[in-house]
This record gives sequence, structure tokens and C-alpha cells, in this order.
Amino acid sequence: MSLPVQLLWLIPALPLLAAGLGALTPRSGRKLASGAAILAMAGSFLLSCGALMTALADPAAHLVHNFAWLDLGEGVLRLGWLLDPLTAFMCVMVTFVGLLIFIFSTGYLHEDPNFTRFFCFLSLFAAAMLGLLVANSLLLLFICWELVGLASYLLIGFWFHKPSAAAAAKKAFITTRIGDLGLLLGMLWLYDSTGSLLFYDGGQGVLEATALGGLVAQTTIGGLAVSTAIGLLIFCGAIGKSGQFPLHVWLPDAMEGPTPVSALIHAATMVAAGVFLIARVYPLMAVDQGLATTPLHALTVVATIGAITALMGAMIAVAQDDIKRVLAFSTVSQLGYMMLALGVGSWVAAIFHLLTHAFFKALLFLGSGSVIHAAHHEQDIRRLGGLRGPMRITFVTFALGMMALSGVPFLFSGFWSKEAILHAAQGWNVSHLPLYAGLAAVVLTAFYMTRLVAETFFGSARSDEARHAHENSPVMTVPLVILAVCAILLGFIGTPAFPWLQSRLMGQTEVHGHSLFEGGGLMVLSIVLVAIGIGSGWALYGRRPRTTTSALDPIEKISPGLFGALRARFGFDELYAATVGRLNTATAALADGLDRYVWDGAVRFLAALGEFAGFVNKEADEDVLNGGFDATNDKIRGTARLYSAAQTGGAHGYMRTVAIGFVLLVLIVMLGGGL
Amino acid sequence: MILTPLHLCLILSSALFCIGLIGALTRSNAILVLLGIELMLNAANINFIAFWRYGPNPEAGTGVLFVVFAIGVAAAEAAVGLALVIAIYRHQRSIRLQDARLLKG
Amino acid sequence: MIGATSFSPLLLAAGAGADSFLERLPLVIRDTVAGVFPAPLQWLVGSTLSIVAIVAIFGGIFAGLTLVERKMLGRIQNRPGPNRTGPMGLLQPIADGIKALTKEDIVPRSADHLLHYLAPVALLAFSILTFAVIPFGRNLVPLELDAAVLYFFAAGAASELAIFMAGWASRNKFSLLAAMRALAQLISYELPLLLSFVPIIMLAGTLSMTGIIDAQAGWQLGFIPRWYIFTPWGFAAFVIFLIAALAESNRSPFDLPEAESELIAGHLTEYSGFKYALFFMAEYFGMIALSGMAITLFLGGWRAPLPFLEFIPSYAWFGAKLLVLLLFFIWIRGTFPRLRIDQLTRLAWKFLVPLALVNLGTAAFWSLTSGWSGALQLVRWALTIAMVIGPFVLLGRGLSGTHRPRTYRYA
Amino acid sequence: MTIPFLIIAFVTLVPAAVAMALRNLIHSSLLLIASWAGIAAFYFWAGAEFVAFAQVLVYVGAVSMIVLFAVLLTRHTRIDAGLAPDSIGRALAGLLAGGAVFGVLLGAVLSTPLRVGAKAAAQVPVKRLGLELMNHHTIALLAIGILLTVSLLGAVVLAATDSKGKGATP
Amino acid sequence: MTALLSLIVFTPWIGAAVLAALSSAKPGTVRAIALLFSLSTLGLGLFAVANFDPSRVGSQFVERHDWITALNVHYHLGLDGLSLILVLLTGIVTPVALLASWRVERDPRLFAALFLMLQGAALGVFLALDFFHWFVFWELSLVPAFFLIKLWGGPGATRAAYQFVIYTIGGSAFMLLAFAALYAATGTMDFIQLAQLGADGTLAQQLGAVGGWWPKAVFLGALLGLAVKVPLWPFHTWLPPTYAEAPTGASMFLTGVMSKMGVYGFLRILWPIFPTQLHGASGWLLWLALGGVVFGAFAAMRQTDLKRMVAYSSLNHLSYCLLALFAVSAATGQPGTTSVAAIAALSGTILQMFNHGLSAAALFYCVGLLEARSGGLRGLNDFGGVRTAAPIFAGLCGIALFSSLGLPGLNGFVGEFLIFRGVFGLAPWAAAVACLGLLATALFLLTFWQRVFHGPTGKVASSGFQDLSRHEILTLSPLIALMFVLGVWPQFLAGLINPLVTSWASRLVLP
Repeated sequence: MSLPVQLLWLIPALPLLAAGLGALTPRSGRKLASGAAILAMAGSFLLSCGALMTALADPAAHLVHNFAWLDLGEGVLRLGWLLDPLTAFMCVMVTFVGLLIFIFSTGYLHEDPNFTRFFCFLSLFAAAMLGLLVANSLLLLFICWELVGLASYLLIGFWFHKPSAAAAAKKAFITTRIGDLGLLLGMLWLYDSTGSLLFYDGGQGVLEATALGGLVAQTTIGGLAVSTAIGLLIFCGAIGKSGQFPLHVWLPDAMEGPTPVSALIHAATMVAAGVFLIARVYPLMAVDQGLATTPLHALTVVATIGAITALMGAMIAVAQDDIKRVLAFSTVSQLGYMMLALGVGSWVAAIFHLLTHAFFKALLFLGSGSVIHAAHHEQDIRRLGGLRGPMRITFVTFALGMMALSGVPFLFSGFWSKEAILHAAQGWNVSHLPLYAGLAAVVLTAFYMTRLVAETFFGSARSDEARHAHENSPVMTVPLVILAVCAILLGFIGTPAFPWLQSRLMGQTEVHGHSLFEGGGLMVLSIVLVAIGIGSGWALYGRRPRTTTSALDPIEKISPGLFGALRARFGFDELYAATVGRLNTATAALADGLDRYVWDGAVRFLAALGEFAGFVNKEADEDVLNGGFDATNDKIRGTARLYSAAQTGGAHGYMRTVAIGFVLLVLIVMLGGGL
Repeated sequence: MILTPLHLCLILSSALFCIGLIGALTRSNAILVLLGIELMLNAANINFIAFWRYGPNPEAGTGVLFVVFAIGVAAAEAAVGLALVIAIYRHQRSIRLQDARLLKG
Repeated sequence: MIGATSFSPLLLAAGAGADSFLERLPLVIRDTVAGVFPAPLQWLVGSTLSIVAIVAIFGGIFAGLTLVERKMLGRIQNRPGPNRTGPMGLLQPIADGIKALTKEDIVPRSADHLLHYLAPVALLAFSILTFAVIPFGRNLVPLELDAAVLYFFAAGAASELAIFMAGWASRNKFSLLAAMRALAQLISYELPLLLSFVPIIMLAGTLSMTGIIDAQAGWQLGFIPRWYIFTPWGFAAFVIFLIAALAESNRSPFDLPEAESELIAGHLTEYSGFKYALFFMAEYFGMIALSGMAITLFLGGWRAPLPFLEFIPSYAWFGAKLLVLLLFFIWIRGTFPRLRIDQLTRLAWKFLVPLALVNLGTAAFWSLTSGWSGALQLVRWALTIAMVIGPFVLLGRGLSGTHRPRTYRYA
Repeated sequence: MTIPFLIIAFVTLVPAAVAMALRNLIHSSLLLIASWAGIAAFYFWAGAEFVAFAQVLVYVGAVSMIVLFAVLLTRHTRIDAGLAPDSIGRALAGLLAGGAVFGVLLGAVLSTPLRVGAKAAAQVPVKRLGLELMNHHTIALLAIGILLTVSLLGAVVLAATDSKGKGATP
Repeated sequence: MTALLSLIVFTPWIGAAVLAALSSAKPGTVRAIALLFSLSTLGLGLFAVANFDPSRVGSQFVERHDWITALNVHYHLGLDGLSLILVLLTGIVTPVALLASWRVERDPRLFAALFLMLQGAALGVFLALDFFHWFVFWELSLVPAFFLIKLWGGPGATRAAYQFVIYTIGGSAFMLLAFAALYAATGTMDFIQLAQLGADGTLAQQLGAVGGWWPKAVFLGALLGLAVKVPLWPFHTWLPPTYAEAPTGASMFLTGVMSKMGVYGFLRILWPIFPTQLHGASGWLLWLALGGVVFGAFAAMRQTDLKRMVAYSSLNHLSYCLLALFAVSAATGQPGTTSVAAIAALSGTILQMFNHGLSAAALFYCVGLLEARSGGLRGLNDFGGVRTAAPIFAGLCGIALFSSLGLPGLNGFVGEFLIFRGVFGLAPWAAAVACLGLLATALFLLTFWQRVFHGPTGKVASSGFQDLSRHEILTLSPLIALMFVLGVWPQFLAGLINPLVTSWASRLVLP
């Protein structure tokens, strides 16, 4: 089955249809809404597989279908679909993970009164996300980009009666919108410079040689090449959406949404959209690499931000107690990894990690969801514990996901993708700092994941909720199992010896692998680091499990200051509240004050002047005219009385007069010879 | 003098007109007066048709159109006139025309 | 003079080769008989023949119909109906006729004798006059007039006079009151009746019956005839026409003028014997004529309903449609309760007339959008149906909203 | 040719004249209706089919009804029967005036030599009339429509019973 | 056909006259009649669309008759793409506003008649091509608006109504003077002739002959009249109280249609007649427009009265239109100015006018519903959790909000994107600053939604808060549906104005 590119729109259209159906379904139509959403997703999955077949038939080609959307006379805004291996792989991943999460959600939200609405929003999200993937136009991508933001907003705020959820939703939307404004400006600039927003357009697209050559040839403020400036502005959008430093603050709060949402949007797909965006416009980002004069290369910034984020996220994750927050910061950290990979020039490694991460992080989130559901919405790992026994399937799959994330060697997909990134970072000739940050994050990742598993599943149950937990229904466990299998197997499409995925993404039809042990030193090092991380984690949390809810964390015992800073997430939220928030309030107060006092005051002053003038005028005025015409009227009345005597009031008389008058007239005319 | 069909028609219409006129002039019943006037209108219509039929350009159909309009107007006139009669009757309990001389100057 | 204008009885169009023998049979018979007479008299003989044929055939139908009506009403009311006279009561009409002829003709002493006598005659004459323009078959139009529809209603309008004469001449206050009431009803319902088919004249672009039937020739989608009833506005007009026709022919549920329980049978109180039978006959003729009109205007006249049924002669189709409509009338009589006089007039003025006026606009829309094709065709249908149903619902709501018990001002 | 015309003229004039002389209003109305029908016959004879039917529809069908209703609604008990005091003088005056008009008209008609077009009667199809009405005479048609509407409303208002109940009902 | 435009303008007035005559009609009848007459604009507008030839640049369906020959005044109506779009907007917003006012109990006949008068006047402004009756319509629109606000408004309505009328009349008095001067100098008040004179520089010469500062003074007079009407920051202080105190239906019309009269004036009068002067002033005006964009949004953030908040959002949205126009004017004659950017900016302006009309009307209606449901409350903090009680209301209001903040896929985005695209090409720094406004808009609109609809169920929401009735859904649905349609298929409107805007771009050369 292969899919012509003209029909690519069907992939997002199916979930969109399901979303529309869901919006119109009344609350009681639960089966209808969820069934339609799942069917649509399955359909999209099949179509995506078809698209993948098409793309793999000629991996180097960028199949496009463009059409005019808005004709402005001289400038025509064109949109289009694009099919290449990047799009196809992403589509398959999104639809597959999405399908599993949809199925999981039918169990997770079984008791929610707004069940139909949830599937409407989920389908809307899926539609927007898939639209974003198939877009061949930065504008279409931006439209879908904003729509996934909307869907994310709606889903985070799904339990809108919780003030924290409503606030988190708003925060997520606003924070990502800050980044989006950068993207918007970048897009405007790009459009203004090249006259097109299509990625590929038979040589006319912005990612093709002509346009790129033009962009890199001009310079702008500070000697930056225009392409660099545009690239950085676009990267702003990615920073916001992918929760990169310094706009990462919304992502942990976004965990207020239902857990399947966290799994789908804030782990597997939407947050990866930033990575996808940079990978998509990679030619634009990379075009300034050869330019010596520019003070800054776009990719350097990407790599730096990525490295900072990876390290910072991993550090904060160590000290979080909410099971979902740990995973959220882990996501931030892993996204940093991907950015790092993009920055150091290996976008295929980034996509490889994106794909594997999507599966195992979705697995972890769904696992945590399973735990939360079983434990009656208890999310605090200090109050959980001992779930290994009652929730065997969840435990096993969660442990597999944890090992994949930690990078336990050889068997797990996370290992291979992470190796690819570290390998690329080692090969970056600008700096080795990203490599060191990445290596540090490896240790931390292994450490905090071990902590998480140990606290949640080992030891003894520390609360009533945990004690009464039991395994969930198959509708929730089966997706876990499937995802776990994928988390293991997916690594084998991109091992160094058989880098099938990388080759296809690079547009090659053949696989060029090399020996596993080429550059083996780094691999050994990272294996050792993983072992250290897991070992120390087990030493601190696994051997002597926490016994009471209020017991201090082992690290807190060692260094309360560091642990406090980490738990407070380095105080970013407070910092922003103190600076940006205040500035915002002050500007608003200024704007309002200007209105109330300055402008309105001026108006009032003018009005007072006017009133005074009116007062003077009134005093000067007095009565002018009086008089009548009665005498004249009397005369007219007298004349009229004369005529009225002729009116007898008898109709016969009048008629007779007319008849006689007629006769007389005729006689006069006939006899008088015409007067 | 030759009596053409047109002459005949015109005589017919004159006769009808005068019958209507005499009726209107002599009868005291307002309804009959109105009917007399209707007859006069009809006589005029007969003239239109006659002149159309024997006129120089019967294809144009102007006479016919004129009559159509005249019939419409006559119908309106009859309706309003008789309504007036009823109103007068209700007011004065009489429809003798000479009783209705409110407008005497 | 008259002959020169348009009087050519039973217009001869025998040249149409497609016509089968059966189709031409009535013409052949007439021409054969007329051919016996010398040429100058032939038109006279031909006309007389058609008049005789019409009177005979429709007289027969009238006779049959009285029987059928009584039988059907009987069945509806769970009783056998007439079954004593002849086999299955088939001879009942003849018995009725003999009875009417032999009954004493009573005229009130103070009655206006001349008018009392003239009234039933005039009524019947006017009823029969309307038959002159109805196309009974492909070539069976007794009088081909350019303004045939107008003629039909001009002749029909005259029947009101006869009713007035009957009521007034009887010198009976009930008769007179009932006659006035009947007139009010007839005048009220003449409006929707006329308005209902104005769209058809508009669309067909002619007042000629033949022209209207020609305008309904052809098939939609190959098998649905292009009759006006198969358009949304046409259907609405047909329903209005049918209701108004029921009222015009004094049929139940609008039979107040002559119902026994209302003003002791109204203007018929003082009639008996054969005069009464004439009234009776005239009303049935009126009903038949209006049915024929409905068939011509809405049901494609003598046209066959399906393409492969065209071999059946046209007059047979006309007869079949006529029968269906007449049975429908009888069915309605057996089903609906009678309206009150205020409900009756309200229905006409507040419901049927506005509806018919709106329908005029709907038909105009239909005519203006005749160029729409493809998907627009669906839009056209949807809009037209909405324009039919919307006013119907709104007006209907208004009508039932004002339906309170009658207040008796002078009781 | 002229025989039908003479018959028509007879049917038109005689009922009209009798109607104008009769005491019984109902009878004279019915006779007038006959006269109107005669006029319709004249139209038909002259070839104006459409007008003929319109005449029947409007006069025989509609105006007659109004007249009859008006007569019945204004009928009252025997007061009308006697001659009004001034009516003989008025009748004479009316007859004289009418006769004078007739004389003048007849004189005018007879003394005018009229040339009759040699053409046969022209058929004006209804469709042509309709097109004429809708094209050249649209304004007139609209005016007639407005006039009829207004007169309908006016008639209703004039003839309606006073709502306050001060007028007795007939 | 030849009198189509007159028919468009005067049918609402005929409706007002009919209503005035029906002294004893029932409220239901009155409302139905008013709705029918107000819908006539939409019907006739669509008829005009069907017969409109978008490829022709000039006015179509022109009616030009001598009127006051002594003054060289003509009765001159014409319709081009810009007018057409505004006529359509009027045709959509007015019926919806009347539907929204369905529950007005106090003298619905007068209310409806005033509303129809207002509609006719606004249509006259959009179609008149001679200053004489253009100005008559312009001022006539104030009278019904005044009474609508004063008689049916909230507690502070009287003051707001006076402020609104006097402020606006004050502005237009200067404009009248300016045109008197123009007439004295040129002898014509026909917009097309004046634009011709303005384009080739004759106008400036003729005015300059009177006195060196005359062209500028005349320009400033006209500018002042229009700036108050739009309003241009900082001439906007009448706007928040007026919109806040007016009855819901009137607010919808004021923001949906009347605010467009000002922008229309800028596009139809100021720019074509005074291209040089506008170019000279556009540096300053650009800052003022930016002030409207940024300060409008930030001031909205500060408001606790929901109607005032939406009013400020109107200021913000309309400032985008002016921003685009001023950017085009500022770039006029500059080297390297591309007409593509100017076309995008101007197309965006027109689309934004239409889109703002839809979304602002919908927002005012939503706030009005909140007010009606809660018995007069409309504070930001008076609600909470309304979404639990009224999910449909929350959903539709949310769509309107997101349309207003420019979410792609809804109509607001298209106009704003085009404006930004154009402004970026003409004055990049202005686009960058204006982004702040976008952000602040999102912030306060989401705050609106969060405080009112989200959170725990508040006192208002828990005490029997009804979800939308069928009538209310019907009122909102045309607006919502159009938001979606125009968001996905803006070409429908853009196609009507393309050649017009393209021809405008030729004005990029100064005389």
C-alpha cells in the first residue's frame, strides 16, 4: 500500500473528522466519540504506513503537493503537503503511539463526565500534530503548531474546575506563545526575504539552494547572516514548544492534565515538535556553518541550549517527589539531548532518539498513569511504594521503560539512540562541553530513574491508597505491553552496525554501517556511567527503602541546600514572577493610568472650557420674534364663505350640473364652430 | 351616411351611457346611483373595445389593455363605493342620496 | 364571427401519427356521424354531439358517484350502504331519479317564482359550462380557448349568483342567511383557489389548458413525470387547491351551506323534487369540474404517469385520475368533522391566502433558479422545500394559536 | 354579422333600462348583471376574449356579489316604498338632462364619418397582453395593484362594525 | 439594479419608518419586522456580490445624480471591494445584534427603529462618495447611537452617551472645517475627484496657494475627526465607558460596524486625498498606532470590568489596521519598498476589519449574556466555573476568544498575519514591537476565560446558571460559523478586494 502525496491530507483529516464528531456528540455518546477517535487514529496509522512505503521507495525525494491558499493579487500564499522519510517516520510514530494512548484513555477516563469532550480534544490534537508533520509550508506548520498549542491548552485544563489545572493551562499557552512570537517573526522575515514559505517547491522552496544562498549572503544587525537570525528566531519557537531552557517552566506544570495527555502530548509528540521543526528546517539552520565571518552560528546556540537543558532537567528530576514531575523533567532533559544532537550536526540521531524516546517515555507515562489510576490519584512517590506485588504487569513494563531511558546497554532502544547522540557530540569540533554535559546527564538519568522505580515499586506501601492498589484492566495494560515491546525492539533499526533508520532519513537507499566497536571507548564509558548511576541510586533508595512518608530523602540528609535548590527547580518560576510578571503588571498599570488620568484629564479640561463658553453664550441671548397674521386670515375666511354657498350637498345636483355642462360644451363646440 | 359597425357600437355605448346617466340622476337609492355609474363606465369600455377593434392598429392591443385597467379601477370603485353606502346607512339608517348632505356649504 | 375566433369543437389534430386507434376513436366516431350531414351543418352537428356526449357521460358518472359515495360512506361507518335496489344496490341511482321526478314540486307562496325556478337551472347551466374547456384527452378539448383557465373560473364564479338567487327567492330567512353564509364561504375560498394556481400559469406562461398540459410533458430522471405536483411549490399549491376546491364545491368538511344541522339545509330548504335534484347534480358537476381542473393543472392532465404506460389512451388516464380524486373527496367526507363558520373563514384568510401568496414567491424563486444544476440543484430543492415548510409551520402555529373557543357576542 | 350584434345590444340595453326603472332592488341588480353579461358577450363578439372573461369574472362574479350584499345589508322596512317628495321633479330633470346628453352623443356619432379598418379582427393572444402589461405598462399595473389593495383595506375599514359597539349591527 | 445602492442604504430607514408607523404592534411583530429589514442588507449585499465584478477597480453600481447644483453637490453612491466587505459586515452584525437584543423589554419598537436608523446611516457612510451626504450619514449615525446608549444603557450610560457624542462631534467638527477649506480651494466635494487631485499634487498646490500651512492644517482637521472615531490612541478615552455602558446589542453594533467607519474614512478619505501629508506625519502616527496596539492590550489586562476589557481589546485590534496603513504610508517613496508587502498589509487591514467585527460582536454578546444571567454582574472576579454549568456557552465564547487572539484556523489569524507580514516588510521594528501586543492580548483573553469559566464553581455559576437557549445559540452561530469559514477560506473576501488593493499599491509613489 502506498499513498500518493496528494492524498497526504487524509492523515490529519481523519482525526479532525473525529474531533468534529466528538464536539457535536452529547455527553452520553461516549462509545461514539471514543470509537470514532480510535477508528480515525487507526485509519491514520494505516495511511501513515502507506506513506512510509511511498517515502522509502525513494528516500532522497521530497514529494510535494502545493496549492494556492490566499491569492493577494501579487503575492500568493501557498500551502502544501510534503512527504519524505522524516515526515513518514514521524507520522507512523505519532499515529501508533497515539492509537495506543487513545485505547489506554478509554480505561483511564472511564468515570469522567466529560469523556466525549476528552476524545474530541485528543483527536483535535492528533489532527493538528499530523498536520504539522505533513506540512510543506512554514505557514501551514505554524498554523498546526498553534493548534497543537490550543489542544494542549484544552487538555491541560481538562479538569478546569481545579484552579491549578486552569492556571497551568494558561501558563503553558502563554509561555509557548512567547516562543511562537519568535517563530512568527522568523517566518515573516523569511517570507519577506524569499517571497515564499514553502519548504520544497521544485527549486523555489526556502530550503532549497537558491533561497538559502540568498539568505546567507545578506547580513543584518551585528553582522549576523540573515539565515542565522531567521534560524534563531525559529529556534525560539522550538524552545517554547519543546520546553527548553529558559522557557521550560510550563512543562512540569502541564502535568496537571490527565496522564494520557501527559504521555501523548507532553512526552511523546507535541514537545518533540520543536525538535522536528529544527530537523525540518535543518538546511536553513546549517547553511551558515561554512560562513567564517558571522559572529555566531545558529547551531551553536542550539547545541548550547540543548546541553544546558539536558543537564538542568536531569538535575531537577533528581529531587522531585511527584511521579509525573520526575518524568516531566526527565522529558525536558531528554529533549535537551535531542536539541544537543541537532546542534552538533546530527539531526538523524536526534530524530532516532525522538522516536525511541517517544515509545519509552509514553510507556513510562502510561505506567505512571496506571499506578495513579490504581492508587486513586495518589502521585507522590513518598506515599506510594510496594506496588511491585499487586501490579506486576505495570511494574515489569515500567522497569523496562526505565531501563530504556537510563540506557541499559545493548538490549534497549534508549541505549542505541543515546549512543548515537554522544557519538555525534564527541565528533563536534567546536566544543566538547555538550559531550560532558550529556555524559553527566547519563549518570543523573540512570540515578533518578532508579530512585523513581525504587520508591514506587519496592519497599512497603506507605499509604492506604497504595495498599489498596491492584492491577488495572487489560484495556490499560495491553498498550503498556505493546509499548514495552517497542521500547526494546525499536533500538535495532538504528544500531551503529545497521543504521537503517539513519540511512533512510539521510536519503540513502543502502545501509552503511560500521563495526560496533569503532569508537568503542565512548560506549564503554557511557556503560560505566549508567552502571554508576543505577548502582548509586539502588544504594541510596533500593537497599534501604523509605519506611515512612515523612522520612527525609537520602540526598537531603547529605546536602539540604543542594536538594532544596533542586526541589525548588532552581527558582525559575519565582524569578520569572519577580521580573517578567512585575514588568507586565507595571506596564498594564501604566497603560491604564495614562488612560484614566492623562488622556481623560485632558479631555475633561477641554470639556470644562466648553461649558464655560456655553454659559457665557446663554447669558447673552434673549427673545426676538412675536406677532401674528390674524387680520389677513379673517379676510380670507370671508371670501371662502361666498364660495361655499354653491355647495348644496346633494349629489344629484352636482351630477346634473356636470351633464348639462357637458351638453352645453358640446353644443358650443359644434354650433360655434370651435370657438 | 353609411352606418358602419363602428357606428353601431358607438350608438350602443351612447345608449348604455345615457341609461346609466338617467338612472344615476333620477334614482334616490345610492346603490342604484352607483350602479348607474358602473354602467357609464362600462359604456366607456365598450368604446375602447370598439375603437380598438375597428381602429387602424388592432394588433397593438392598447384598447384591450385600457379596458383591463378600467375594469380593475371599476372594481375598486364599486367596492369602495358600496362600502361607503353601507357606512352611510349605518350612520343615517337611510341610503337615500338626498339624505346625505352633510357637506352642504 | 364567433366561429372565426376560436370555436372549433373538438380540435382536430388527427395528423399526429403516433396516436393509436383507441386514442383517435372518439374523434373518428364524431367525424363519421358528422360526415353524414351536409358540410355547412357539420360544425353544428359536431358540437352538438360533443355536448351530448359530455352531458351523457358526466350524467352517468354523477349517477354512479351518488351510489359509490353512499356505499363508501357506509363502509367507512361500518354499515352496508344501499343494497336493496337491484343487485348490490346498483339500481339505486335510477330509483332516486324516479323518486325525484315524481315528487311534488313545492314553491312557497311568497317566493319569487321566477327566480326560484331559475336558480337550479342557472346553477346547473353554469356547472356544465365549465366542462367546455377541460381537456379530457389528447385531442378531446371541447373548446380550445387561449384564456381557458380564466373562462373556467369566470363560469364558476357565476354559480354564486345562482345560490344567491335560490336563497333570496325562497323568502325564508334561514335560506337567505344560509345563502349569504355560503356566498361568504365561496368568495373567501375563491381567493386561495385562484392564487394557488397562479404560480402554474406563471411557470407555464400560458392560460391555455393545452399549453399547461404541454408544459408538464417529459420526464425527470427518466421516469418521474414533470407534473407540477412533483415540485415542492406545486405540491403546496395542490394541497391549497384541493382544500379550496372542497370548500368551493361545498363538500365536507366545508359543507356548512347545505348541511342539515346548519340552518336547516340552508338555501335548499324550500326546494324539493326535481329542482332539488338539479341542485344536487350541479354540485356534483362542480366537484367533477374542479377535479378535472386539478388534474389539468397539477397532475399532468391526461398524461400517463410512467413512460411505459403511455400506450393506454389518454382519456382513460384522465378518467382514472378523476376517479382517484373523486374517491379522495368521498374519503375526506367520511373522515373529517365539519368546521365551524369562524374557523372556516379564518382558515381561508389567515392561512390559505398567505400561504398561497408565499407560494407565489417560492415558485418565482424556483423559476429564477431553473438554471442551477449539479449540486446547486440540491440547494434549489432544499431552499424551495424550506420555503414551503417554513411558512406552513409558522402560519399553522399562528392559526392554532388563535384557536380558542368561540365567543358568542349576541347569544 | 350584425344580427349577433343586435341581439347583444338588445340583451345589454333592455335589462339595463329595466333595471334602472324597477322598484325591487334585487331584481334590478340581477338584471344589471344580465346587462353586464351582455357587455361581456359584446367583448367576445369583438374578439377581445380576455376582456370578456375578465368582465364576467369581475362583474358577474365579484361586483354583483358586493352589490347584492350591499342591498341586503341596507334593506329596511318599507320606508323606501313611497316616492320621495321631490323625486318627480328630479326624475323629470334627470330624464331631460340624460336625454340631452344622449341627443348630443347620438348627433356627434352620426354626424361623424368613421372609416373602418379593412382588416379582419386581430387576435391578441393573452401572452402578448401579459408581456405588454409587464413591460410597457408595469407602472400602471403596479398602480392598479396598489389601488386595489388600498380599496380592499378601505372597504374593510369603512364597512367594518364600530368596535365600540355604538353602532347597531344590521 | 440601477438603484441597488440606494436600496441598500434606505431599506433600513424604510423599516424604521414602518416601525414608527406601527404604533400598536406587538413586541414580537416589531422584532420580526426589524430583523427582516436589517436582513435586507445582507440579502442585497449578497446580490451585489453576485453581480460584482472583482476585476474592476473603480466603484460599481454607481449612482450619480445632480443634487444641489449651486454647491456642486452630487448624490453619488458607489461600491468597491472595501465598501462591499463593510456592507456585508453590516448585514451580518446588525441582524445578529438585533437577535441579541431580542429580550429588550423596554419599548422594543423604539429600540428597533433606532437600530435600523443606525444601520442605514452606517451603510450610507460606507457607500457615499460625496463628502456632503457622507458627512450627513456620518453625523446621523450618532443620533440613534446616543439614544440607544442613553435609554437602554447601564447605570453610567447618560454620562457615557454624552461623552461619546460630544467627543465624536468635536472631532468631526474639525473634519467639517477641513472639508470646507477643501471645497473653498477646489470647488468639489467628490471623493473621487479629490483623490485625483490629491494623487497628482494639485490639491496641495491649491491649498498651498492660500497659505503655506494650509495643507497641513486641513489634513490635521480631517485626521482628528477620523482618529476620534476609530479611535486612534490616545483619542480613545470615550471608547471604554461607551462600550461598557451601552446595551449589549448596541455595543455589538458600535464595535462591529461603527468603529469600522473610522478606519474606512482613513482608507477612503485621508490616505487618497492627503498622501503627502500622511506620509509626512506617518512617523508619529506609527508610534501612536503602536501605542494603541501595546497600551490597548496592556490596559485591557488591567481591567476588571469584562466589557471594558473587551472594549480595550477592540482598541488593540483596530490599531493593527491603522498600524498597517501608517506603515504603508511611511514606506511610500522609500527605496526598496515592495508593493507585495503593501498589498499584504492593506489586504490584512480590510480582512482585520471584517474579522474584528465578527469576533468583537461575539465577545460583547457573550459578556452581555453573562451580565444578563448574573443580574448585572460583569466583573472579572464575579464568576468562576461557569463552564461546568454552561458547557456550550463556554465553548462558543471560547471560540470567539480564540478568534480574537488570532488563533490560526479561525478568522482572526488571517488578518493579523497579513498585517504583520506587510508591516514587517515595510517597518520591521514596528512589527517586532507589535508582537508585544499579541502576547498581551493572549494573556488577558485567557485570563478572561480562566477566571470566568474555569476554576471551582462560583456563586453565579452554582445558582441555576442556564446554558445557552436555542435562540442564543442561533444568535451566536452565524458569527461562529463565519469565524471558521473565513479562517479556512479567506479567499472569499480576499478575492473581492484583490484588484482594489493592488491598485492602491500604486499609490506608493508620492506625487
